[in-house]
Amino acid sequence: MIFFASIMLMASMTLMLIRLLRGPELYDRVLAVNSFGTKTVLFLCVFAFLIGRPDAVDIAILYALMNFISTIAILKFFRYRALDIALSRMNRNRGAGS
Amino acid sequence: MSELLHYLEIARHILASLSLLGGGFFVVAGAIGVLRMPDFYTRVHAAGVTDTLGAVLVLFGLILLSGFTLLSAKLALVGVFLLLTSPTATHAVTNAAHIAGLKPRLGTYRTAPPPEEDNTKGPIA
Amino acid sequence: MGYAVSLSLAMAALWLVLSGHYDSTLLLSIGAGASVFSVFLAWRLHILDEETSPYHKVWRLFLYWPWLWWEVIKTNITIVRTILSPDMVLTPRMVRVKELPRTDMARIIFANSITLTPGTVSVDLDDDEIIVHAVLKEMTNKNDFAAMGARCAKAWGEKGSLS
Amino acid sequence: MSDGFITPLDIFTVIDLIFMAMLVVVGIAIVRLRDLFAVVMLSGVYSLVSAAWFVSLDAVDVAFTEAAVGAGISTVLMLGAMLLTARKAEPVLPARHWVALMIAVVTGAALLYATVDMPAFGDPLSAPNAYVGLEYLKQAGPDTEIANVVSAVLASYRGFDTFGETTVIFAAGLGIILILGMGGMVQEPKTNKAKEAPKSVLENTTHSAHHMVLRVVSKLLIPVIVVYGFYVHFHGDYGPGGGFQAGLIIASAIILYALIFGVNAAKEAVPPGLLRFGAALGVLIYGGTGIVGIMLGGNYLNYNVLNAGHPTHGQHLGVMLVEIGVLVTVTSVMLIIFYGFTARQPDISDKDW
Repeated sequence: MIFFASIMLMASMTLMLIRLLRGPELYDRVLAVNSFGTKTVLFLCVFAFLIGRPDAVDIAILYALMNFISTIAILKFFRYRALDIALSRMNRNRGAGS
Repeated sequence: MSELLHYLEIARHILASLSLLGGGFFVVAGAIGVLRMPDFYTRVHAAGVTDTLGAVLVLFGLILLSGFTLLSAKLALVGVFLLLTSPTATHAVTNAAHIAGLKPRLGTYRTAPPPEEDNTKGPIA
Repeated sequence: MGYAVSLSLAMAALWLVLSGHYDSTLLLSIGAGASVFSVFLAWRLHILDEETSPYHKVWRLFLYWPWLWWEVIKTNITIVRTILSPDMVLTPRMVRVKELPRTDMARIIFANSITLTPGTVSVDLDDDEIIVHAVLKEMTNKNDFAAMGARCAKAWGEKGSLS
Repeated sequence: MSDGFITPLDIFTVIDLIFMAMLVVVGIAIVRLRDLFAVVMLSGVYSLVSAAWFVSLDAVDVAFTEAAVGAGISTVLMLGAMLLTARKAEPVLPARHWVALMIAVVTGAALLYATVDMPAFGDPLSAPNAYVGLEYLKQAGPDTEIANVVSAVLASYRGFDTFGETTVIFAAGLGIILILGMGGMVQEPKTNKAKEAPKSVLENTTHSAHHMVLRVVSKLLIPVIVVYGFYVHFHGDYGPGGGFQAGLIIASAIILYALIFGVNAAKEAVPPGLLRFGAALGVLIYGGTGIVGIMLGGNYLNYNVLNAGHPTHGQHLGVMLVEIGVLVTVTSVMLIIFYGFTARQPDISDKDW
């Protein structure tokens, strides 16, 4: 079953690659990259079982975190043409814990 | 007693297999949807299928397989991070598209483009 | 201070889940150090507040999750059926949802719940409304959104609850 | 696979082949596309695929580094570099096309010719599997008592090389400071950018300028990423990971903060001066560990002497100190590069955008 699941995940990665290459909008590509990342995370988890190396799950965790950062960076860059400005205001009750 | 445990073990593996296959099905269905849907906003929904039920079912199947170990805790962690980040990223993408003025196709249609007047009304019905 | 304590406890728990080496005093103390450092960094970055450290309220979210997941499963099946039907009949709509929870955090849970259920995506979250894109018109029912919003408010502990 | 009977097309080979095919497709697409945004995204996918492929080749440490570099940092830095150029690549003249194609064909043919002489995959008699590598695998356990051989090799046997790499990273940071500068605070970014923003942005009055959802989720994630970075660092002895990856991960937590709350806020919390200090400090910790070894009567970067009674404990201590040096330098330099790129005002004309 793990085998079938990994094949299915690879198939969906390929489908996502097609959407990534076809576009047409930039947003379609961002969506496809993000979704591709999710599928890679799942694939790494499944693959860790397939080859019997639990270490791969650590890589999956790392991807789940990093994928988010790059998606945000791409969007912010596209939207504001810069990386340096703030996307969000600080919360009003800042520094409450100290 | 040991017989009961034995059956439980079998049930666990069957459930895990079903969950993995179901997860794979939803992931593939989501991917097909991303390919088939007509415009960006509708594709987002198809991608959501993969991100939610597909991901959770796959991870749940793996957790069932590994049993009560630290590995399942890590898999659950993967699930939590995915469920936290993927809707946020999806929201961010659609928000960026909306703000940049990408107009969604609205109205009713069967995979064909909508009638022209629906597009002229602006993004919000 | 309470936020710092709950954040460092949560980070220490995260370390224990990740590490798996409970016999090494060195690694355990490094874990304690790492969680304290992360709290220090959060303080340094001015993000040490209830948004970074909502862990004392998480138990209420656990009550919300089963309901949310039931919704997620239902909508998933609807969407997959639409995707796999030979002629996809789509009725996309953009709607404004005006009935929102009061606090920011509950609104964010609400917006993310909308996105999490396939078929509806929160496009914009403003001070007084959420713009939602729905792929089927059945999913734009006002009462459904209101019900979900009320549950989110409850999940974050609004209205006569503790906190 | 372990029973000695390897069929030419077992499942792992098939998976490897599929991944390689994906890499080829993505690579061709990167060459063909003119839109640099799409290229950046595709290179992110390229690193995703290659990391999955590395896992399937059982090179988990490499996959980890690829995950840390390719998925997060390099995307952000490439975007930063794009700020200083145009959004679309200039079309290449057809004449130059042919020259490039010829070079590529000749190189490719030479490589293909060279593969004929390469040992078969997993050949026990091939050079990497026969001489010094085998010695490392045999000796790493008794010498250092470090479970992950890769860490033992990198930090102990090949301590000089890793020191060199750390110095290279330090030098890269210096180069970035010299070329791009660290930049002070970015001046009044909001008003500047709002005027420059595309017209469609300003037309749409419904959008909210502040992204609540992004803010909350990022705030939740930042401490988690930091703790995860430390986990990766200190479990490099047991599994994949180490100072380099951890440095990248911790730097990306700060970069996430800078993306959401602005680079100025990040600079207030993690000032550039601290980073300059940290970049040098890391190299100093690494080199200093070696000096201490000399002072205790051993060779440079020989950790055995750090604990006279118990050489393997000395190894542990030495590897740990050295890795901390790598961590500090890598984190600082990555942030220096990020600050350096973002401090520049973009001077893209609207035509190029």
